[in-house]
Amino acid sequence: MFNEETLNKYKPIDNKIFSLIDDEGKPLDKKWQPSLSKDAIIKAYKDLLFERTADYMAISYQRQGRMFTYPPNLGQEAIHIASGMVLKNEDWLVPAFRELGAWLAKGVSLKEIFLYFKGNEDGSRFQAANRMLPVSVPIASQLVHAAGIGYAMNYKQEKAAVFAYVGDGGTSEGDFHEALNFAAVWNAPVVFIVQNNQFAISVPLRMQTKSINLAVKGVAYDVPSIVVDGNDLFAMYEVLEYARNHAISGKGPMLIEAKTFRVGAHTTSDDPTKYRTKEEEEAWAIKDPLKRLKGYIAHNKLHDFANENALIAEFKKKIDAEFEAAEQHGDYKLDDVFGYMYEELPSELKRQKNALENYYQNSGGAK
Amino acid sequence: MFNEETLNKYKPIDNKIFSLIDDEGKPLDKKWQPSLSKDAIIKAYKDLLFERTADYMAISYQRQGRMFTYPPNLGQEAIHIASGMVLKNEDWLVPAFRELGAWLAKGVSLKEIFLYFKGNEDGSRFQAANRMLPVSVPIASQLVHAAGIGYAMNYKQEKAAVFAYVGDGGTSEGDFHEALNFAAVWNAPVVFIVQNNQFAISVPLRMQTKSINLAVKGVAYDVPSIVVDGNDLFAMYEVLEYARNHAISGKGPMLIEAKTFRVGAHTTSDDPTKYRTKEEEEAWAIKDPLKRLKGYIAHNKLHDFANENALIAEFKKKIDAEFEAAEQHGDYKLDDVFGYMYEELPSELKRQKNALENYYQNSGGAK
Amino acid sequence: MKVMNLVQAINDALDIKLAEDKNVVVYGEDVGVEGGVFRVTEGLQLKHGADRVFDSPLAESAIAGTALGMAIAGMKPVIEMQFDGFVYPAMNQILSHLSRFRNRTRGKFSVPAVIRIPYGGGINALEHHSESPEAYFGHTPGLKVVIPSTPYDAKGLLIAAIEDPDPVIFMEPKRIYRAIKQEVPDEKYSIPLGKAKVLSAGEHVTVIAYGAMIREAQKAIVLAKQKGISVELIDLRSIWPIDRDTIRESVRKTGRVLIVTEAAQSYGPAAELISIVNEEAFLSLEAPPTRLTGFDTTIPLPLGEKFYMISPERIMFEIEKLVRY
Amino acid sequence: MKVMNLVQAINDALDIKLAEDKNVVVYGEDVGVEGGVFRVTEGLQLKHGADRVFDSPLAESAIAGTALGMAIAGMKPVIEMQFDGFVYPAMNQILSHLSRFRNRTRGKFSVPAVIRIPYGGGINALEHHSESPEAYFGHTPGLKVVIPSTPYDAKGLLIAAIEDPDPVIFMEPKRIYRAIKQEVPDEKYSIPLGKAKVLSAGEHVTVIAYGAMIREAQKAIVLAKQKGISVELIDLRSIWPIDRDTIRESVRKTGRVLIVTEAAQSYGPAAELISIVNEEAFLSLEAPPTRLTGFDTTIPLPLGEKFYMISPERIMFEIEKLVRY
Ligand SMILES: Cc1ncc(C[n+]2csc(CCOP(=O)(O)OP(=O)(O)O)c2C)c(N)n1
Ligand SMILES: Cc1ncc(C[n+]2csc(CCOP(=O)(O)OP(=O)(O)O)c2C)c(N)n1
Ligand SMILES: [Mg+2]
Ligand SMILES: [Mg+2]
Repeated sequence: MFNEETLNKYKPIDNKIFSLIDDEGKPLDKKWQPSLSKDAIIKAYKDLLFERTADYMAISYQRQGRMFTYPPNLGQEAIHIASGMVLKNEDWLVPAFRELGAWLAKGVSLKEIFLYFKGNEDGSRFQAANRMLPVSVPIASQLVHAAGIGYAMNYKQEKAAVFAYVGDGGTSEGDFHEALNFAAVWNAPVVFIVQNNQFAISVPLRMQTKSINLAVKGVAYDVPSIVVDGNDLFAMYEVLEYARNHAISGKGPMLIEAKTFRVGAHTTSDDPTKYRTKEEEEAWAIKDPLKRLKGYIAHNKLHDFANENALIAEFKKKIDAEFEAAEQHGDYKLDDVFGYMYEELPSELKRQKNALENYYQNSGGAK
Repeated sequence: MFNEETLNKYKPIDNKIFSLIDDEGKPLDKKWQPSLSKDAIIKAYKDLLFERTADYMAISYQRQGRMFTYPPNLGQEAIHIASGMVLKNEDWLVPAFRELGAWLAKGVSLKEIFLYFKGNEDGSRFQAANRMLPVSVPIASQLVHAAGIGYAMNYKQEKAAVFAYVGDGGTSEGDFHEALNFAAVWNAPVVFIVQNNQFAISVPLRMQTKSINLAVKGVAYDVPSIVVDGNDLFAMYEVLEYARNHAISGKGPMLIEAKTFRVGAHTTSDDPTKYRTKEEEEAWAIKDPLKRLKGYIAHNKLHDFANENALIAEFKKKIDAEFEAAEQHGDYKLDDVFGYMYEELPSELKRQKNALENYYQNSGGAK
Repeated sequence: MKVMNLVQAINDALDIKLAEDKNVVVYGEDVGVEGGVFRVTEGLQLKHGADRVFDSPLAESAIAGTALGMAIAGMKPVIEMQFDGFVYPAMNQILSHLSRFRNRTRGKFSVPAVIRIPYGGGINALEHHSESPEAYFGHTPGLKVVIPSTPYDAKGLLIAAIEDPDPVIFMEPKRIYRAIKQEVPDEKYSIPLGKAKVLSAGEHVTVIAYGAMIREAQKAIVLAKQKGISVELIDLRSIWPIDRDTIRESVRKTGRVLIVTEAAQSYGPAAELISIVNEEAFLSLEAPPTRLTGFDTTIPLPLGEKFYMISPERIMFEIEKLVRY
Repeated sequence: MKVMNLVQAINDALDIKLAEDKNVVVYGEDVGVEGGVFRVTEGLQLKHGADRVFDSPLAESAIAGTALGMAIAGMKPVIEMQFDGFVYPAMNQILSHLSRFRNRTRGKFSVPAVIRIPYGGGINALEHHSESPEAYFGHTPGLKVVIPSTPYDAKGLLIAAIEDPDPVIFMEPKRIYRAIKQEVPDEKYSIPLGKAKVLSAGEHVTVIAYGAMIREAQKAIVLAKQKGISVELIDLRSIWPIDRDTIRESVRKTGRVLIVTEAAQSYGPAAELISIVNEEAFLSLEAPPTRLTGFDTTIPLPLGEKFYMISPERIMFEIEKLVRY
């Protein structure tokens, strides 16, 4: 079990990676036992499979021209599913844009995600997801929000953690620095999770920073930091669970570098063959998080996978239904442009809206 | 002597401070011998005394209402004088705003400094100072300029270093982070010098960051970093000299935390009694850099201080002459507002300038 | 009622809101023990505690961004940018996030934060300490931008800004921080955002200004009166939204309008006001709507301010040109 | 001569300057191996080397700020902001430093850097990928701001921008990156900054636009012609400085003017142009100078663009109103 002692002994500069199972899913330490029940493990497996299926479906909807873009999560799902297992209803989720499984666990619907990538802000309302922020497009800018929320949690004496995500590329932005510093100075209960998927679009990590890993960056703020095997669901779960407790028990922020690989394209508009090699992709394929978790389950005979095709079919039906719901979502209206800018529509916006309505009335239908 | 071995053994996280002489000016290690000649040491002493005298005079000019503000250097002069000893003509100086002695060594005239704090941009022209940037008011923003200059030095294969300064408060800004990262990735020959004078205006260091010191922040970028006794001229000189060689020999940037204390006010508009204690000030008074250097010189009988009053009087005369020159500097002209915005005055600016001239011609003299 | 200057009136507004609403916090560089470099927050930490009035690390992007975080978590942060020129590192947070979070989340999250910025020139300061960046904010959808010119307005507008459910940029004309004194009610009151104020009624020319330029305009009006010119002076107070009604009414009456702002001319605040005048009162115009503004130059260091800053005489000169047109 | 689209013409300009001047470097996010997310820098790294065309870490403030450092050290950096919305983290460097270094140092240092920014909406993109921030730069003294609308102009203006001794913001209308093809000379040529271009002569109304709105305006002109309205179309090309001469001449002739810009209305680019029209041609005006602009709202996600983006029909509607006034 990952505990305070593990953390205290850990020095990011040594560049060790916290991992519990090997590439086949076998425990690295034979004595290790997961702190998760059998049911929880099976559920995690299914959730991971669901995220992956949703991703494939999303990519294909996008290819059909039914969404304008989509950023695949492929290969990074263990981080998301483990996050979802740890996140409580009262916790905050401050996303970057590539954590689908965690969002779903928080109560976001796939319909909303699809709606967003169809180009409708209604997809960021997250009706059933408590304390879930919208996707943050400007890289790393969301991290300072997390620090502010953390201050509020302390101030209001709420025992709730803030889970904030960023990519490896995002660690270069000034806001990464400012957020970690503020969170540390304020002792804010923020768990910063860097998904180090080796690339920022086409830019490989070695061109992003010279540091030995990304966790060492926490040293600059006296924030306890660790490199975790992001493709190992058990490792991610244990560290995140520990970090949440650390945060809510008044010990302040933690920084977790989840080492992983972006198996797919950056977004559906990107072509990774331009900037990375087959060998690189193959080396990481061996570490696929789904395969490793499946391996663990198989070795321990927790589940048989006989019905997997049926399960995937069921997932697909569900995902299709969500996509269908997104397609059936009401029309985008003029009010959707103007209506949410302020609590009350200011006179100036009324004027501008009226001018457009006046045009519509007099233009004989032309847009 | 500070050398590669010293640096390799040094770990910022251990929070050791590199110091060569004690508070009385006695070598901490009896075997240590300065790498500076006797003449160089005496010159350093006189330069330090000159900087201090200039500072006192500047404060008093300001009190007389003859400059609109002034940021004293008192207590931090060893850092500046040591910098000046190391800086070569081909090196770049990228100032923050509190490094007077280094600027003078680079060829800036006191007249220019006074002119600047009288409110004339001519004071930033630095006529005789090669590769010296103007004061940077937006905190930490100058550090990215240094990284860019460093890239240019590599690109042009010039063997020249960039000395870039920032305060302890400045390490919280995003630009600090981005600059160190870029410099490291580009292997740029930049020596980053943090003058940690314990305060950012009224904000003490412990409210600025939780890190054990500021040098550890270099770990985030794999930039060799060290805490140096900023009130020990010898320590500063050895480390800066080493860092310059490190930079120009293709080893990239270094980060030097010079630990010191701002003895005076933040600027002449500030009153430090509001936010710090007499005890704190007294504890640091013992470490005064001038006193310590004088101690070293006295112990080693390199110089007798019999003529010090005469020396100071001579300094004052010189400083007064510079101030006089600043007062005699030509009038601020309308062209000084418009003439330097672009290489060629654009038509739009001509128009605006003409309008004002037209007003002057028709207003009967009123401004 | 006490006689207060702007600094005291703003301090009073903060004090009242801190006392009344536990969700209000005040932070920024040197606002705690020091009470702010202009002493605007003086005494507030002592009175309300260091978890409610405090110094932050020196990083404007984080100051603005954490305010968003606090605000969506139910607090009401009032943050200070130490000087106008130091808000620029926070532009991404303000332009991309504070102004947009409500719209982005379809009203699920709102950002009731206030960003206080002492602004403007004429105070003998270093570069970056004399800027007038209001047009950048006025051009940014999702913000409200407010600039008081008197202690009375400052208190009432700041209280309204703090109570507003959306982000407000509250710009304080530092040049007149201590120059204007006025009786200010002890109790809480608020002045609606978005409403201009006619400071003096007149017949021949409308002058529109705000912030520290109001005082200069008032001096110009005295000069004008001496020449028999009657000037209507509008204090805009709200930079966005703009009170078109007050402008329309005045310009339809006078037919002549002069806009006076310190900010750089091109794409500056005066241009927007001239456009509004065209939209609202074109047929009444008897002379071209005119702007007297800062130049398209960096604001010069103190010795150059005599050229840059707008004097009552220059305002008067433009008023006369308009009347003679 | 080759037929080129905007992307190719810009690539060609960069290629020529890289080949000609060793001090030119091109960097930014993904501009190296990837050739830029819009493929504008495609092939340049391979041809000119990875020390001249390269990827930087993901940090816009440093991208802009290091460009200043290189520029004052004798280089000519041409940097790319990946999208319009990502220039905001660099605002402090651009507003406080790049635009001011020459003035601050009384001409000792100059900053001959170019900041390329693909900008504008109508491309079905995420938030922050469709912004029109040109007014922020136009309002910032010390910058020049250029926006081409054709491949020919793009090449000539970019070459002029790179050769200009002062910092230039070069904004590329990404919506028409590949939409417009044109013969472009192979050799080097440059087009002076600060000069507008009359794209079509007309009698009844002047339309002023730039960037992607030119194409929409041209479609509107066809509609207008069908109704017997003759429109003079001015492509501004230079957002600062503005070519007052061309505007004056046209509006004095037509007496009616419509400004079409995508950017938000309040304190937006159109307001400056309306002010200039007032200053230059007040007595010729037969109708209020009119603006057709983006709304004071966040640019909506793709499904909302049908409301936000300006169609030829809407331009035509305003032209007719002006003529009928
Ligand atoms: C401030 C900013 N600059 C640039 C971009 C364009 N952009 C989108 S994603 C991306 C790379 C992000 O890389 P990383 O942080 O590693 O996250 P990943 O995509 O790998 O999950 C870039 C440059 C942006 N969204 N925001
Ligand atoms: C971006 C920015 N924010 C705020 C300020 C106002 N300011 C001037 S000096 C200063 C404190 C600087 O502290 P530090 O970096 O420690 O340098 P020191 O003054 O101690 O030398 C502040 C906040 C500024 N100049 N720039
Ligand atoms: Mg990545
Ligand atoms: Mg300091």
